Amino acid sequence: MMNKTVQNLRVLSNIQLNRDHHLLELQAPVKLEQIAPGQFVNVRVEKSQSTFLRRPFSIYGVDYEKNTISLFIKDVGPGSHVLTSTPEGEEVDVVFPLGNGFSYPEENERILLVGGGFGIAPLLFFARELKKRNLDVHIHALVGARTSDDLMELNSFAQCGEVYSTTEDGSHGVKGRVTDHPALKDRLQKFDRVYSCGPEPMMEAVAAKAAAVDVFCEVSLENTMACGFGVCLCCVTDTTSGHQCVCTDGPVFNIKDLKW
Amino acid sequence: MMNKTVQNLRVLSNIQLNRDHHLLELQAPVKLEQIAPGQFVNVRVEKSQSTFLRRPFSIYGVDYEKNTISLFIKDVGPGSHVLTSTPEGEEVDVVFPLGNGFSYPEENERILLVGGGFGIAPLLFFARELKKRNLDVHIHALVGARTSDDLMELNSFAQCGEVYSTTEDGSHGVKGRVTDHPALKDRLQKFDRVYSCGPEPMMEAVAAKAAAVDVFCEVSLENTMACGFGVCLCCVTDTTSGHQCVCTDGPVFNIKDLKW
Amino acid sequence: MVDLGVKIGNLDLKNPVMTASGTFGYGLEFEDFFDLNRLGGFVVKGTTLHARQGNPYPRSAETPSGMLNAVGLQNRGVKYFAENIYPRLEKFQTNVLVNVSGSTVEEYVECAEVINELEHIPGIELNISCPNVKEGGMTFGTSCPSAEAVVRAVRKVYDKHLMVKLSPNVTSIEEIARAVENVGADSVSLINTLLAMAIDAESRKPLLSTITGGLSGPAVKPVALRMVWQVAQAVKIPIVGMGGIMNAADAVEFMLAGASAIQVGTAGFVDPLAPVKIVEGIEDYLKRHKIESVTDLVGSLQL
Amino acid sequence: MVDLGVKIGNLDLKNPVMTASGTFGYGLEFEDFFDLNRLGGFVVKGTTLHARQGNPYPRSAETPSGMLNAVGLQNRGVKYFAENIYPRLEKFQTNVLVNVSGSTVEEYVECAEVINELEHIPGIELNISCPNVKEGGMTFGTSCPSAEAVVRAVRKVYDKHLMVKLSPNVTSIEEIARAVENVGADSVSLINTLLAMAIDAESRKPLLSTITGGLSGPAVKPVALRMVWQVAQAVKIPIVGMGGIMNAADAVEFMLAGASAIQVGTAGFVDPLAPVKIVEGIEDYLKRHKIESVTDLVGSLQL
Ligand SMILES: Cc1cc2nc3c(=O)[nH]c(=O)nc-3n(C[C@H](O)[C@H](O)[C@H](O)COP(=O)(O)OP(=O)(O)OC[C@H]3O[C@@H](n4cnc5c(N)ncnc54)[C@H](O)[C@@H]3O)c2cc1C
Ligand SMILES: Cc1cc2nc3c(=O)[nH]c(=O)nc-3n(C[C@H](O)[C@H](O)[C@H](O)COP(=O)(O)OP(=O)(O)OC[C@H]3O[C@@H](n4cnc5c(N)ncnc54)[C@H](O)[C@@H]3O)c2cc1C
Ligand SMILES: Cc1cc2nc3c(=O)[nH]c(=O)nc-3n(C[C@H](O)[C@H](O)[C@H](O)COP(=O)(O)O)c2cc1C
Ligand SMILES: Cc1cc2nc3c(=O)[nH]c(=O)nc-3n(C[C@H](O)[C@H](O)[C@H](O)COP(=O)(O)O)c2cc1C
Ligand code: FES
Ligand code: FES
Repeated sequence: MMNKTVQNLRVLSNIQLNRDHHLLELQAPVKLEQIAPGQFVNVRVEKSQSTFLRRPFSIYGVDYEKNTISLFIKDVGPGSHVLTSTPEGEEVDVVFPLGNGFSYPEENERILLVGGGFGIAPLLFFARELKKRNLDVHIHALVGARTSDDLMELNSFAQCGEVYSTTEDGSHGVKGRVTDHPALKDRLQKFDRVYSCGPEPMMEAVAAKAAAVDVFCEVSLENTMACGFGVCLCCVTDTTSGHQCVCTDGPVFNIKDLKW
Repeated sequence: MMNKTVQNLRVLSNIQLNRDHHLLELQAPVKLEQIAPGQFVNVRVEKSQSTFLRRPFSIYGVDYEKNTISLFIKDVGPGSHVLTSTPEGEEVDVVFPLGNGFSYPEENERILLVGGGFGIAPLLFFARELKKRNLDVHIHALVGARTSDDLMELNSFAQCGEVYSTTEDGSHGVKGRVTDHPALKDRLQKFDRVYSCGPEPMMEAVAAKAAAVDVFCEVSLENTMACGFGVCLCCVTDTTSGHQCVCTDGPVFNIKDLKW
Repeated sequence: MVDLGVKIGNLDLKNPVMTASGTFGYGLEFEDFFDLNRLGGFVVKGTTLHARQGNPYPRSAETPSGMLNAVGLQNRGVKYFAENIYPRLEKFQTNVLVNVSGSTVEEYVECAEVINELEHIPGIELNISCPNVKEGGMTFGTSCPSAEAVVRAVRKVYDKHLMVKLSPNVTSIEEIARAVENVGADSVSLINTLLAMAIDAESRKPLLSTITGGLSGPAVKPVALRMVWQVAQAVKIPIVGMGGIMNAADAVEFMLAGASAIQVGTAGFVDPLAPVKIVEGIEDYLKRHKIESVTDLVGSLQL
Repeated sequence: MVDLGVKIGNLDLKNPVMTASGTFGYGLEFEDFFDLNRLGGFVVKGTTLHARQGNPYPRSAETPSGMLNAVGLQNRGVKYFAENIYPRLEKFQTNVLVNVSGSTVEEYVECAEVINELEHIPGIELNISCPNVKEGGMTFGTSCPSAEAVVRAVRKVYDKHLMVKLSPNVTSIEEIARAVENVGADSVSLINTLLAMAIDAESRKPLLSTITGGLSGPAVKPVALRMVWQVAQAVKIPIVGMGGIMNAADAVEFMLAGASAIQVGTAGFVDPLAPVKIVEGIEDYLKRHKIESVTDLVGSLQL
């Protein structure tokens, strides 16, 4: 695993995916070592008067040959806005890699990835890594969104396995929320592991389903962070062993350890 | 005279003059009314975490036909750096016009403009206005700098009248400071008015010379400002009638009123 | 339509947005920018019995998300104000308050007496919290007995609205607030500036002629909010909140914490239109949240 | 060559840069970023006699040029520290101080007694200024008698360097500083966080689970500098300054105001390399200004 480092990464490309999502590919000046899906970066945003602290983003992909890291960023406020507006060639100051990744499944296991919003970022990285390593794992991905316009990266998931979707307005896939999809509602026992990342209510609903049928389940949390590497104790979540830091003990947690 | 206003001005052009000086031409969305040489603007710099207050800059020129205002900016710190790096097309938030201009000479008078650094900005604006108005005034400009590389706009001044220069290393014009130039040292009585803008020690030296031979002299001060329009009382200078605001009572002062 | 009107004791404000003393001159300087009648009120600059030259230059310094000032109450004295400035303020259809300071209790009292006679001035803001003058000023506002003494004395001679402006440079601002409430303050306004300092590392000199000065701007907002919240738990009289308010969201936060009205100070330097934008922004906020009256915001923080 | 060494009482620091308690974990988390031995010292997180869970999430909020925290001294207690963490800190060739808190004088004393036995811990920083715990904490640091009581009691049982960390939430920090100096403090460190608050206007809720919390970062620097300056006029023991130090210029400012050493806190979140960059920056500054020893900076503000 790669040690934590602070580096200026150069924006190689900045692609707008839809109204408010951008994909940034960042060139690292140092050799990237192994980074686990689920790990994240913490980015400094100097060109805004309201971004004193860094902004955390999941790692969306690593290209060890090009030596690049990709981020999948939704423009929700000043920090993400400056980042999604960064032109190619400019540098961004990044602390990475932070936190722990998802646990790998065993051979032949069937796994279900349940994502919503920018929560698909670490899940897609995970799916691609599993695929790349040629592990004999059966990957199913369930992506939920409000409308079909908000669904992203279905094709990318499709390259790694089966894809399902739900939309609240029924414009694509099953109408409703992810928990209304048969994969979660009826067939969950058929999976060995469920991994989820997205809005907290979604993850809680997925966790409840998994707990009900006693299926292994990991979720990736997004608590507000001040440092991102375990020194401030601001990002805690309540676990069966007390307050734990989302940044260093997580962001990936087994739901057995959470007090949900 | 134009009323004070807050406007977003669009950068029409941003020309680098030398290592650290830029010329910005800004397009106003409102019709520009009469602006006096010596008046200034106050610019907001949002893309920096260390520029809470606005930054004041002399108006370097106004094109009433194109409806543009020009600024002559030296990159000395975060605010001026962001401004000199602003690409064409971007907008800057500007409060203008502020303060009072230089007093106009009478017909046939001989005037001497003494400038250093970015202090030449309001003086050149003044010279051009006098020229444009076809007033029968004899304009002489004396520009001082450290080296010939730091001398700027001599040609522009030359289009308005006589130009002299001094450099500390003697690489151009008279070797020494402006006060070593014969125009100031020996021939000052030949002028009806002296106007000066530049580093404060330079202006004080010019003022001392002018006072010695009792020649009319106006200087343009650059005290630190918080508001720029007379409400905070932070920018005061000591005058014969007490503390006066550089932003509203100045920035142009007759040296008779200053306690230099 | 939403109702923006608020009452601060016997003061009727068409909206909760005022501007802060020392940051708004006599208001007239802002007339190019907007119609002052759009404000709930404004507080003119710190006024004293006798004229004061204030402190030497430099009087200001920029700091992270804020600024220091050490103006030191430069003003031409209350008589000059009454004779030369006041006539130009009579035309305004909004609440014009005068901020009053002094070095002794007697000076406060005499100054208040003069202002009591000015028909179109519905109230004074008693500044017992200015960190930028050598005698009096802040020292009145940092202990209960001295705060009580000056408020009690002014209350005796001043009939109209008496707002008392509190210093944040204290261990317990609630205690001072309770003390001035007990001796007749109609409202409290807070916070004045935090006593602070800036140094230029290169020249090794202080950036202010007075070494220390008052910190204002967004940097102090979290401290100001906390103090408004604490004072709201401690007193029954209305609170006017300020300290770093830059936009309508900031203003709403102060009201949620317990302020009935707010004042905009330093923001006006950064954006002269800030005060009116805040009036408009509060109106938008109320519409968006389907709140009928701005008074419903006051102290309505959800715990 | 310039000399970066400073002495804080009987503590020898290779340079004046330490890191601040609660912002540096146990140091170990920073080892990926730089060699901790490059620091003059570091202060490990707030330690109490018994384990504490700290406050519920959310515990932090971003504010203009700063942040609020309400961690509430989460730690596993001094015994756990002595047995499990301390052995991993022994290897460091720099001053490792433990920040000690308590709810009662007895807790402070017992905690200090345990640390007194740890050979490689040359001192404690007595935190009488934490705004984030219900009992004790800051209340000890906001009045002279209680500050004296805890310092006097700890002094009796603690032989090594006793640094007392002062609260900025007081009317007169000089008085508290003098009080703790009189009862045996070897040095004072300041400032701890300013009690503050943040609200989300949209949800109408406080941003911290505890409603109020502690403000740190560049926003507080002007207040911290002022307090260091005031305390420097009031006491003879060395001062360790902190509050918003982001770079070497900030550090130099604190030393000019009277601090013999400084601590870097929140800056480490924004730039984990800040502490070492500050060491390097101070060295550059001294060379540029042709100052031989960093101690020549202390209190050398030019008035
Ligand atoms: C481990 C982790 C991984 C993340 N991965 C991604 C990702 O891959 N792509 C992506 O677009 N976003 C991701 N986020 C969320 C991202 O950090 C926030 O959207 C961003 O910080 C918002 O900053 P801003 O300045 O744009 O908006 P702000 O104005 O700061 O906030 C806008 C909204 O975002 C929320 N927010 C602010 N800071 C955080 C924070 N630190 N954590 C969670 N929510 C916050 C605020 O409550 C507010 O509702 C992740 C967060 C965490 C903790
Ligand atoms: C009336 C007036 C007219 C001016 N005209 C011009 C001009 O035409 N062209 C130009 O390049 N500059 C001009 N200046 C100076 C310009 O305002 C400063 O260079 C600028 O504010 C520096 O900002 P900064 O963020 O780049 O640097 P900072 O880091 O803020 O400061 C860098 C240096 O500039 C000094 N400085 C900062 N703010 C001010 C201020 N408000 N006034 C004076 N000095 C300051 C600082 O003391 C420091 O030495 C003028 C200033 C005034 C008051
Ligand atoms: C330049 C300046 C001058 C001030 N003068 C006064 C004054 O005369 N009387 C007063 O009570 N407060 C004065 N204040 C304090 C403000 O009224 C206000 O309390 C403080 O600035 C906090 O609000 P803000 O952060 O919105 O500016 C002054 C503030 C500034 C910045
Ligand atoms: C997240 C966080 C936790 C803190 N915990 C402690 C603590 O346990 N003990 C203590 O004395 N100070 C604590 N502090 C205060 C800092 O040590 C320091 O005094 C303060 O943050 C000001 O310095 P800064 O602005 O450089 O951060 C904490 C500060 C932060 C931001
Ligand atoms: S964000 Fe600081 S410990 Fe997790
Ligand atoms: S800068 Fe505010 S009065 Fe001149």
